Amino acid sequence: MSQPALFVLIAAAVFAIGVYGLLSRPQLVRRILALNLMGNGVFLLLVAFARRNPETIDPVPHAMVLTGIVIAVSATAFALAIVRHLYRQTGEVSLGEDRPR
Amino acid sequence: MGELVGWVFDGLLALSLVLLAARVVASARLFESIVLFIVFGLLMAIAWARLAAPHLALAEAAIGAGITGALLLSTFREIVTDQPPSAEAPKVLVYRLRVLMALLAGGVFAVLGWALLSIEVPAGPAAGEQARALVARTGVDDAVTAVLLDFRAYDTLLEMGVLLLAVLGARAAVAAQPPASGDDLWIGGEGDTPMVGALVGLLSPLIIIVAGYLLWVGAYGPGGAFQAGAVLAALGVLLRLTGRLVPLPRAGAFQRGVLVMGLAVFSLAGLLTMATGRAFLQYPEGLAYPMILVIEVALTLSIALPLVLLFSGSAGIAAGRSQHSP
Amino acid sequence: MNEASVLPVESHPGLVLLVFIPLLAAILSVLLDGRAARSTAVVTLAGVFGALWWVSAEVAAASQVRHLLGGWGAPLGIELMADGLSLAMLWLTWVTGLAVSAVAPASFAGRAEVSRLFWPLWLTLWAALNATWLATDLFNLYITLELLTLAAVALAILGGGSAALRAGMRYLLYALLGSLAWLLGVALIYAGHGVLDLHTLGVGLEVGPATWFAAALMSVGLMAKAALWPLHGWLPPAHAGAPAPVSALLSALVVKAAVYLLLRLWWWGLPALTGQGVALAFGVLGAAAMLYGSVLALMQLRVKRIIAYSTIAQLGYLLLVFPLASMAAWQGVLYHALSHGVAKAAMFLAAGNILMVVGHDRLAGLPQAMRARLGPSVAGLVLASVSLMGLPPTGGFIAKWLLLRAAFETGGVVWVSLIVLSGLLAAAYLFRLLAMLLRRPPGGEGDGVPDAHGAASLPVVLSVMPLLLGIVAVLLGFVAAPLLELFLQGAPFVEAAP
Amino acid sequence: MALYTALPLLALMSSLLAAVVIFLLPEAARRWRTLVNVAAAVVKLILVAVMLAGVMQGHEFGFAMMLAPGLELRLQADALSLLFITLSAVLWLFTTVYAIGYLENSPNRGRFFGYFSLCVAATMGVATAGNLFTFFIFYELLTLATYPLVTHRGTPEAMRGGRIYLAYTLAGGAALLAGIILLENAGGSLAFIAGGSVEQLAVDDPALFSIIFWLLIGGIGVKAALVPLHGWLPVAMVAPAPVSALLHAVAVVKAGAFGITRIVFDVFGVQTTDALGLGPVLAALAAVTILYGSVRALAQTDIKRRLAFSTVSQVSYITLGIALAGPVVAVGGLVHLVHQGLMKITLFFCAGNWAETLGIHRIDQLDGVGQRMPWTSAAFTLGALGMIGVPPTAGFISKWYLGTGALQVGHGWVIAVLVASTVLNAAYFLPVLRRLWFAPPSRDWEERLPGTRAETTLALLIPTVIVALLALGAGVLAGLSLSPLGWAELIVLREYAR
Repeated sequence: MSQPALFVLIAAAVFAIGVYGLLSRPQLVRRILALNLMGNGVFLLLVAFARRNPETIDPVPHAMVLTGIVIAVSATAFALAIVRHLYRQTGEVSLGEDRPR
Repeated sequence: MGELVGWVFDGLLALSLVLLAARVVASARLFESIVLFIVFGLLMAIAWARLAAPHLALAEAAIGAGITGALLLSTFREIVTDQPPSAEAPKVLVYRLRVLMALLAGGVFAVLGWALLSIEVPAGPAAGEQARALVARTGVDDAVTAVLLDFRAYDTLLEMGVLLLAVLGARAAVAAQPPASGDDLWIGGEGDTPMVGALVGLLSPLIIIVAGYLLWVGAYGPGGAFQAGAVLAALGVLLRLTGRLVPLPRAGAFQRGVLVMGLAVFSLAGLLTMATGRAFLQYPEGLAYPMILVIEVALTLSIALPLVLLFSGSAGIAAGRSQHSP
Repeated sequence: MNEASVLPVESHPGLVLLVFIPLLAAILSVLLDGRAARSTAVVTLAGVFGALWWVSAEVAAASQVRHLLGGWGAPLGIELMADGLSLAMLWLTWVTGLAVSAVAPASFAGRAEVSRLFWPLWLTLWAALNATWLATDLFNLYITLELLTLAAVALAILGGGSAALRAGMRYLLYALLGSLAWLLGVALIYAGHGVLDLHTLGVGLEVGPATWFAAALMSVGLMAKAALWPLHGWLPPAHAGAPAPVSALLSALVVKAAVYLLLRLWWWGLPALTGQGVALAFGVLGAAAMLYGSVLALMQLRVKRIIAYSTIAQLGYLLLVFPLASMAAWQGVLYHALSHGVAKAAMFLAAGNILMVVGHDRLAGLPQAMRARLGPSVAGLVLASVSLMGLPPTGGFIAKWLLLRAAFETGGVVWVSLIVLSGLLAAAYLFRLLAMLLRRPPGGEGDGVPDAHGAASLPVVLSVMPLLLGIVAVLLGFVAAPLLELFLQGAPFVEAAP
Repeated sequence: MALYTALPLLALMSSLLAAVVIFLLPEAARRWRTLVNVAAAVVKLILVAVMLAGVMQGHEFGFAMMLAPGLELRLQADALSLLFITLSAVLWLFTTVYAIGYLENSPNRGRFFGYFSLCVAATMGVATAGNLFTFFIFYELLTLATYPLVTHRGTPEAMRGGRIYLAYTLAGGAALLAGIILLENAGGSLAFIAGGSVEQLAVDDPALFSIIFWLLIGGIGVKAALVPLHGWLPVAMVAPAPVSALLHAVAVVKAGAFGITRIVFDVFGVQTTDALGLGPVLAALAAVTILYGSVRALAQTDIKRRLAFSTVSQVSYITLGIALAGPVVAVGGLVHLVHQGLMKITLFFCAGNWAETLGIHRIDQLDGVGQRMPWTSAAFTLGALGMIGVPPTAGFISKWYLGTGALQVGHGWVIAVLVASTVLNAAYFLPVLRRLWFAPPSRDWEERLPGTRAETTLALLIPTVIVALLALGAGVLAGLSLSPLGWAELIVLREYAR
């Protein structure tokens, strides 16, 4: 198995673990962590594929991942801000059912 | 021999990544999950390096592990209730659901892995080949920087919008609350020791120099606005942690300017090129490098400030008390 | 439809302006920190209108207009492209934007911080929407989707209170999951094909398991963002909990962006995959959304919830273009997107007024709403409802007619019954709402004298805007011929021989 | 001259404009509203008169615009349209005056008269529709405009009546829509052409065209109250008396009967309808309705409910006449469109007068009312005798033509139906007349309008007397060429000329 193939599979595994985490852990910070894991899985995938041809490394996925990392931190920061304020207001850190009043 | 070592290293790295990811999800304690996630990020940085992506290694270490980790930890500090798993839902149901979810995730892994391994190298005209072939026609030598600031500069520009939205969004979360008096904002710097002060005093100029270097080197090799911005942001986080930057409920005009500077400079540069009869952000011959450099400087600051603000959890920041206050 | 004979105009500046006028306005509004919001909005609306007019003229002449950003062109660079479909959405965005910009100052009056945040968020959202309508690059679309998500969620939580935060968080989680699914799909596409441009991808597409999986992932991601059944759970609390102008934006435009991309992805990017199986799958999903959304709308006790569930149902119509796959269906879906957008904006703004004057939006309390001089709002609500039900003489009716015609042409009796049934359900849940407005208030004799208190508390612009939008929804029933002529430029179907 | 040929549009707009103005007027502007109402009614009457003269001279009136690709809004005035238009324009004037008097001092009059005018505008559209598409638009608009009138009182009972009305008519509308699009899809023309236009197509695929026919008739039959689609009509009795007049005489059931005429005459054609074997079935259905309605009317104790079941029965005379393929019987059906309208509106006005003046709702309260309210009771007597078909009333003319015409085309059984119906009519009307004139006054009533010098308000009395005289005149003066009978003969001549 080549190095890119190994990391491609690892990427798939990390993504799948993220999916599991997202579904199974209702605590919001954990969900955000799980989403980050999934994101990292995709990033790993892109970069591993960029290295399929050992002589020529594809710069486009690298740029995409760099962009992706910044977007991921933005989304994470926003999500965490909501979590913090939700906690301040309700003392809860998970969503529960949607209850129309 | 070197190859074998490489193999073993990659194998261990891969295994650690998977185990860490699993542990992040499975750990009963949120704090442990967060710390493990930061470790995971650091290992990712090593993986990037192994995969010949030094740009990413830098960015991941600074942003993926550093800033994200700091954000997570500061959130954790606020929401101290680390709910035990039993509080989440009735146990039998959870167990059955979890089996189902695990099956689903396993399915995702199987299909994804199968699909991935079935992919062959594309035959047609790929973007990557063109990018490498045409780097010489841009103002920079580094292919990744060329993609980020020339070939796909529009992506980078819009991405600055995402960062800006995160800051505005965080403020929206505050605005949704009863009026904040400002004293619920965490000031930081508790228990500051002289040692910390000295360290910060030493580190600050150093970090600024590193950031400047990263910015400048981006044209030729690994580095650029993102990495530089992230490093600057790390400095900001450090200063905020030690109370040298304090939160403000409102951002002043200067800070608002810095916040949108990257976006504004980038957009205006594009509209300027368009005004001269070219396509949007089609740099004129010879002016490409200077234009890119100006844009990168603006981007660096406009990346650093939002990250610091997001960490600070406030609309603005200001220089705090002096280094040696008790 | 003679695409080959006319060369596309390369790098038309109008496309860039459509994105950057609102973006620069957003930057300006951050700098000004809430000052001069009205003038900024006016200038932006005028500017975008001009650019839109310019681009429309070009599209009418040349069927599509492009801009090669950076001068590179696909597959290396990013392109912007406008055709009839883009124009339809761009104009809908403009009209909705006009209405929302007009009511926002009055709607957020007295809430300085909310107002300060609203303008940059909304203007960025506008830029992101326009960028989405024009984008052809899959990774660029990932970024515009994230822009949309962050802006939309931030706007949705502006309403305040823990319920809004909770709803926003739920929305954010779904949307981020959707983004990641999209991104993973993009990664698979890039790995397999080396390109990110939709049109380049669509030409000579070789289909392997990875491409199929990528298409499925991207579709699921978009479905989560479009609140298509069964990934709709986030929509009702988010749309019902947001401030009225925001609900209008979310319902009329933001969810539609994801459906729009679904159409772009399958009919432009992956035409080779868009066969019978896919068509049927989307048809079934659309049908499920139409029926489920309608039935749940029938069960709601609050006005905004009814409208929100109606959005879930109405979005299902847009998927019918997959199984019906004809020019008539395309016309119908396009027109449905437009009329639903306008009608929904009218309804949410009207509901906002009811909320503001009556103090709540519970159905049972509505008879009082009539007495509080909500006349124009209620009239707008009525007109918009008629359009949503697909009754004449409205835009919704034209859309339903075209869809039914397509269903008879290609689909057969199942799709016909679905459309008819869904229309009747819409009538049922909307008349349930309208009937409340005609009912005599319990207790009071309803002497027809409106109480002055309500009239005083509602600014004219708020009061009139739902009516104006409702009138637009009706007028859409009369201008379909010229509009469709423009919006069908570059359609993926050709007119069936008469 | 464009204005002259567009007279159908102007006639429609006169009511539409009145509706809009009335909606905009404040509730308290009673005089202005009255002025607009009456002025619009008079203006329309004049426009209709001009058209009437024009059509007699062979002028053609028409207006068309494209609403969507392949969908044309077409208004035209032919002989059949004018029969209906004239009826509704004349009756609208009297109903308006009557309604102004009837609703004196009741709440929500602005809303009432707005929808009232809208309702008549829709009726104009139904009457002048030049194709099925246009017909459908106004047919649905009629549903929408009448709903708030039916529920006008806002009581739980009224809301229930409105709900049932909507359920029937919207479902009917859906069937009609499906039928129209199926027809279009099968290659049929939607245009109304004397003698029909689907002859060849129907011969090729009789099964399909039978389905289309029943979808169309089923859809329209709801408004025409064909059994078993009549259930809404008795329930809708909760509406105020002028609304009942509108439903039973001026607009709604008339639109249904008129629509059936259009389908049989101008879409399928009499020959094709007969060739497909559809005519006799429709006639049988009409016959069943006639008998069923009469039997049910017999059992009602509430005046308005008895009248409502009487309408169910009487309207099917029209359908019966249309369905049997013969010129004379067709004249009988068409002329009854007018005759039934005149007679039934008289009866409802009388019922309204009794209710408003003396609070009488049940038949057993009518003892001796003839002495207290002679004019109203006389009018009622005229109407009732007409309904029974006593010579020389209008009802007699209708029945005579129906009977002799049916014999002519070999449908002798119709005579039996007519006789049975007449006996039943007599059975449920004569006891009422007996109570009115011959029973000793029970004085089991409450004087609601003390101080009125005449037997009731003039605004109520004068329209009642006039329509009663019109109903009488239509029978006595049937020999004139401009009488309803003369006009009906002209229409049939044109239809059978083919």
